[in-house]
Amino acid sequence: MRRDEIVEGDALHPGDPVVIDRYSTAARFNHWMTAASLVLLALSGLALFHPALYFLTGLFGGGSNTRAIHPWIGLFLFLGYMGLFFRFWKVNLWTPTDGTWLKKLHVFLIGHEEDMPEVGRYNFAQKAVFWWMGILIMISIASGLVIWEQYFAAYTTVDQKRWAVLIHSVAAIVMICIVIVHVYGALWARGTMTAMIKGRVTGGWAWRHHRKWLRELAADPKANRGTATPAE
Amino acid sequence: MFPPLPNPSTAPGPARFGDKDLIRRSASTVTPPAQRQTEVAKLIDVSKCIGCKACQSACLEWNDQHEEVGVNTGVYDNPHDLTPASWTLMRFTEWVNPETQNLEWLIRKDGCMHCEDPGCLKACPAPGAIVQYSNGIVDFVKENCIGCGYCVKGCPFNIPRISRVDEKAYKCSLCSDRVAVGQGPACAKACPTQAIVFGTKEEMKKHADGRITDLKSRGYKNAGLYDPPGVGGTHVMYVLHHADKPEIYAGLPNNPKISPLVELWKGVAKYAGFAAIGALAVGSVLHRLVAGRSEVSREDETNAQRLAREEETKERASP
Amino acid sequence: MTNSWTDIKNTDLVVVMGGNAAEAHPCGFKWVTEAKANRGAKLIVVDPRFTRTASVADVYAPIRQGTDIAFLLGVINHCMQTDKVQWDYVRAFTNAAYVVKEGFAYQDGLFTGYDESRRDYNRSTWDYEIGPDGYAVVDETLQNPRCVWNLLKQHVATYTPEMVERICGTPKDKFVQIARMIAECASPTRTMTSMYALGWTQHSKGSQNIRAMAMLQLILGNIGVRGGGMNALRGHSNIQGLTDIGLMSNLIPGYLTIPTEREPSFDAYMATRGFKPLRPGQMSYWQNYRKFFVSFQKAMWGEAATADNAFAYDWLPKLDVPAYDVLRAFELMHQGKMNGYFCQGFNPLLSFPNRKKITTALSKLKFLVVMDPLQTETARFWENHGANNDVSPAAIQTEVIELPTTCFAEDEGSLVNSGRWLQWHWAGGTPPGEAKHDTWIMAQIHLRLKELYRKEGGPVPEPIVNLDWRYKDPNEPSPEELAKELNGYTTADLTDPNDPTKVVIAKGKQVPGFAVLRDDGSTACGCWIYSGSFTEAGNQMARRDTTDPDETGAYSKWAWSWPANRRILYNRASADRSGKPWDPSRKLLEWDGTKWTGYDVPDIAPTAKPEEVGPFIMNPEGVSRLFTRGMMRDGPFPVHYEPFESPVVNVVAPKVRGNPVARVFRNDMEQFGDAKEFPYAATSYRLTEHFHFWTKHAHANAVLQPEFFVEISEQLAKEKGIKPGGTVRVWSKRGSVTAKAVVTKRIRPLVCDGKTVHIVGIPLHWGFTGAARKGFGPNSLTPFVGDANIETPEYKAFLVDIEPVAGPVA
Amino acid sequence: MNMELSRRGFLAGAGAGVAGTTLGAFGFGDVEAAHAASIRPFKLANTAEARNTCTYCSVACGIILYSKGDLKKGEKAEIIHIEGDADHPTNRGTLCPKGSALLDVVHSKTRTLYPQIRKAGSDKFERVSWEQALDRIARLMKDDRDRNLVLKNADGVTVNRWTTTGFLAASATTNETAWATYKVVRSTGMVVFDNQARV
Repeated sequence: MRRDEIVEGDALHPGDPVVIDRYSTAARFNHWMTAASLVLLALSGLALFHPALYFLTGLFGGGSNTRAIHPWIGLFLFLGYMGLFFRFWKVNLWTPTDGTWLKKLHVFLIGHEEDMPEVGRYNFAQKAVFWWMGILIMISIASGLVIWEQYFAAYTTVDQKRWAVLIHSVAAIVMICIVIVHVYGALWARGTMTAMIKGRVTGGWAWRHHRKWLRELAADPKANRGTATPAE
Repeated sequence: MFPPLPNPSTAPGPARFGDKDLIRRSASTVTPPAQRQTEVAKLIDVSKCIGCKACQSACLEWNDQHEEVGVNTGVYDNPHDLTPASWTLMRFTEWVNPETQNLEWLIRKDGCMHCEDPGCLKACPAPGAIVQYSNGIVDFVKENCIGCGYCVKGCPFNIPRISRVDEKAYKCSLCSDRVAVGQGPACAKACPTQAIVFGTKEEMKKHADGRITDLKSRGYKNAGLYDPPGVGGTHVMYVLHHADKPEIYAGLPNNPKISPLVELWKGVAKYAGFAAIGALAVGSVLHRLVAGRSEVSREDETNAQRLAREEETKERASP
Repeated sequence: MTNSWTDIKNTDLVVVMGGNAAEAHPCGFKWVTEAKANRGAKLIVVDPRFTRTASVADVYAPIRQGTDIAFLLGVINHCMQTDKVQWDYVRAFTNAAYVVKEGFAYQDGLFTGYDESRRDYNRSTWDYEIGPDGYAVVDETLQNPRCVWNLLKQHVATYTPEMVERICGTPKDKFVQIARMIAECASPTRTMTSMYALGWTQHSKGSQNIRAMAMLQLILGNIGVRGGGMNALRGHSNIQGLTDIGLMSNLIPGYLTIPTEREPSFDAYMATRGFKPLRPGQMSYWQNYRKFFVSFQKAMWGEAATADNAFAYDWLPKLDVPAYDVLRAFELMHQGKMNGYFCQGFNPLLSFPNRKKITTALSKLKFLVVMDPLQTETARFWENHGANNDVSPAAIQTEVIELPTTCFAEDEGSLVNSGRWLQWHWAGGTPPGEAKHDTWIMAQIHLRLKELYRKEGGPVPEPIVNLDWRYKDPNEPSPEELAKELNGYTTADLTDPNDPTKVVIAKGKQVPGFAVLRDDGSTACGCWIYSGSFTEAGNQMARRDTTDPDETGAYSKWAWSWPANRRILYNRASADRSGKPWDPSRKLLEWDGTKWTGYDVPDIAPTAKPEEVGPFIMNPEGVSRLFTRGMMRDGPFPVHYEPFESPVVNVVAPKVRGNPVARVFRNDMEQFGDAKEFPYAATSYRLTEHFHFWTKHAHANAVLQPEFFVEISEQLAKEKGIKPGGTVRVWSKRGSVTAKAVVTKRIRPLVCDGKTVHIVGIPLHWGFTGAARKGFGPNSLTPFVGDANIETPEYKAFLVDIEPVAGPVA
Repeated sequence: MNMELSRRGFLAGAGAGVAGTTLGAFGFGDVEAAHAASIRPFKLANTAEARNTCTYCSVACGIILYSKGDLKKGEKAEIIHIEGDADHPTNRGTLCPKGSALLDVVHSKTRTLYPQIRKAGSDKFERVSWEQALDRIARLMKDDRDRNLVLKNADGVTVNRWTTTGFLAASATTNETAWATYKVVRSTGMVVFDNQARV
């Protein structure tokens, strides 16, 4: 019995409508903690990136505090992302379907999802977000340590620091862009937010966006919590 | 000799320049004063310097700095590098002149060059933490400094140092407090041989010409003034006996400029970044308007129910 | 200094040899850089090390320490051979033409009259031929083979450039280049100045080092002129003053001398002083000796010094030996012949040679009193500081009393700089804790002694109880009162010798100058050369007028300089025999037909005719001396002698070790090392970041040069496997020190007489008190031997060995 | 004479012109201008000045002591800064690394503050009063002099020589201190008497 697309805790409850558990409480908590750190990092980072946004340091109790806190939030983000990574890396692996899906991206964008190949728990775009964030967070952490004046000033040359500060800011920008796409996606496809808020989605949502995943859930006795009792 | 400055007056007097004379202020836009003050400059004549460290001593004393007592590491340079307390430092180089085979002991007073185009100020994210006065003095404002160390990356001469005590950046202020009352910097006042002199930038250049002529007459055919154009000129200049190779003076940069990386980071990156973010935001809105929302239909729900039921029965059917 | 710091700007050539002005006197050195910048003057530095002075020099030549005389006589030889001599000056103002007695000779490093057992000379033949007229015989034609000029020519002939290279290790081409540059200054319109310091004095033949240069300067006509002279940079801020006031065993203020046992009476004493002129019409100023002496006695004992008691002549001690200098003092201490010792602002534990001997000597005292503003090592010589002062307190029975004194910032008074300027200063701060002025402390000691002698009696109390102590507050004489005493005042009305009814100066007035001092007790004067410093016109030392007509650098209205506010000594020699300046552009004095006019106070009577009176008025000859007669114990001409510890044998006098009449005590002889055991030539010196052992108490200076180190060449470091910044042990026959190693190109091996000589440089600023890191001083290594004439220890040339050691565990 | 502080100094002389223009350069624009945030107040304002001479070498540079509180007014004065005297002909306001840090030696942590006596064999100093210290010194001196003063030599010549106690004088003390010292020391017949001239 194939269950490539199922994550521990996914469950299907028949009824009208069919209700599916997509994210456990732990998973949701992990996601939102990561999301929060990202937002705080963006705010504090941007505050020191562009004078026009320096006022944002007010949120963190002034420039010095902003400078002091930012790296620590970075570490927090790192932990958060690690959690999500170990939770979801399997279901984010590349499948041939992703290729065909990508080819028909324009169809997806104009909303004709019914004409798209059936996808599993995540479609190509979601996987891209997952992996890119991973890479960028790694880059930001590495370059961030180099410019963490307070503790690591001594270990690198000024020129290395100059590279680091440039790389760090570019990586940050890209991340912010990805986050925007990520959030917009969630808002765009109605019924998605509930997944990260309540943890549940309707069968219809799954049928429309992640049919492959739905099929596996339905076909899986452990996941499919049928109501009818077996006959003698 | 170069006319010495008078003894300072102990009668409290007004400052000769202030905020109204700012031409640059970090992370802020200022409207420069209509009339710029005469530019001042400190001229360091390396060929007259006897490396006595009076400038270091005077700097520590005037600025009430407390440097740690270090160790000897086999050289005369003490401390071994600029520190948050030591804003100036004699750097000693033993150089054998390949042409004459004579040993030359090159001694250079290191410290802030007070660039006309200051990299530290350009890199600084904290409004008003670094300021530049119309007389050319580049000064750090402790109260506004956040200790991020960007100035270190911005400086082409590797001058600013961040204190581990209060996480603030420090460097030579050209004794702005003395200049403000018509005095010269403490180092220039102290320098026993007047290897350091202070005045208007024009006077300093004129004085330098005289020195260079003298040096040429003594066989230093490459004697010259170090006033690097790469940073728009500096308000601390050197007379060098070998101006053709500044790097032999403990690595004085040959044609210094603000690192292209910093330019990129503080320039293109900033604008491109915001452009990208903006574009995406707009894009999303447009997409929403054009493509509308992706809705789950009733049909989808029934399909899901059907699927769930069929599979369930399949399972029951199987033995 | 014969000239002044500010006068150096007038020179054409600066020779820094036996000194390191840029490091030891940076602000005075300014005037060298001024001369370079404004006159295009050149700077020559001759030194074993490439010093910070050398770093701004036009020409630098290395030299092995202790061979300066060979170098200088080599230059004199060059000048004589190439006829680079300012003949008019030499003929008119030196004793070149004087004929020397038959019997005087020089051979194999010794002059006639040497007595090995006494390590001394019988100097009777070292003098002029005296003619029937009672005057010295001269031969203006310089034909007489026994005239000074010809004897000198013959004496220096040995010192060819090749010989100089063999002895000094100075590359021949460098030597010749320098000799030529110097010789140019024989022209009346070119002057050279000599700047030297302890690099010349701290040798067993220190005074002869200086003589050699003085002779050269005379041959070039550079004494008494602007931008010329013999300029001793001197050490401490008032070492000139302390010497002027004669705080030495054998001195009376103003370079008068303490009686010896051979002078039982005042007349006997006077008979050997107050020299008669050796040539007609000369001033021979010491003829006034009696006036100065009597006035001094009056300043000491006031009313109690009268003609009847020979002005208290017997209250002065009489010496049995030439001098009880510091070396003798510590020798006596070491022999257990001393009980008490006072150190007033002095740190002998680090200042005197052979520290082991110093510690032992101090340990044999009953009591030691230290008066100092800082916690000196000497006051703690009994305190164990591990390797830095390895003693056991319990074993040391000396009672030590430490008295806190004020420092410069808290007291008022005058200091004499090397240019002989007496400058007054004022206190600016309140003394810390219970610190007191030295004047208060000395007064307290005196008053207590006086009281004890009044109460208890005792041997010869008179000089103590009669000491003139009539101060407003006997407990603390004020600086003004003391300064006025030094200047001198009248104790009775001074009447015109020609008209006794006419009072020239009333009783109780400050004297205007030493010219009015008398030998009948009607004047009192603490220090005759200071007469004029605090007159009825007020405190001349406090003058602050910076005017300087024609910017000669004289500043004659700034403070006051002895003698008689004269800024350049022997200034009459700045003009030729007829009184015209040698160099009109550098005029100092000029004879206008009736009197001397110019920028300075003439050295001779303002109306003394130029053809008649010689410029060197303190000499009975009226001229300067290329040949010093019997006035120096080790010879009328300088001779190259090796240091007592030398890496090579003396090429010109192989049989002589060191200076044959240098001050050596028997048991110290055995403490000399030889080149087999200690192969490297060491020298000690100061660094610009520090001043002796004081600035290690100043935090900033401790920062600028924190730790004791020694300097060696890259070659020696390679040979010995010494790493830059590594730790080394350096030891001599007398002791051992550990230090950081500074490996440098500025010190290079020299080749002397075919032998490679490595030099080890040892700076002297560290001890075991203060803000800097604990360290050693070179005096743990240096030999206990003194100069033949002035007993200055030989700190600049001795032998050591060196090896790398494991660094201290931090 | 005492403390007139000629501001004239060399500005009156040749320097005036140039120095003038130099001063102008520091922007005598608008004198009402207040201190900028970056410029700290001039720390010598309202201090008392005293002319002094550097205590170290014999170049004898002119210095000015700046203090809080004025000795001349009989106040307690604490020196807060020391700087070269621009009016001084030799140093023209310049100072070497030692002179520039004179303040650190004046306020050195290792200055002596009160009389101390270290008894024979002891391993520490003990604080005593001036009275105790001075009485003790006078006693020790007199006892030694009474015992060891040489009145006459072998040939019966009066020599009044005291060789068992010696005095080493400083070389940074004033002439006036030196003279007081000379008088006191010589009056006792002490001959083991020397100063720093040799080293």
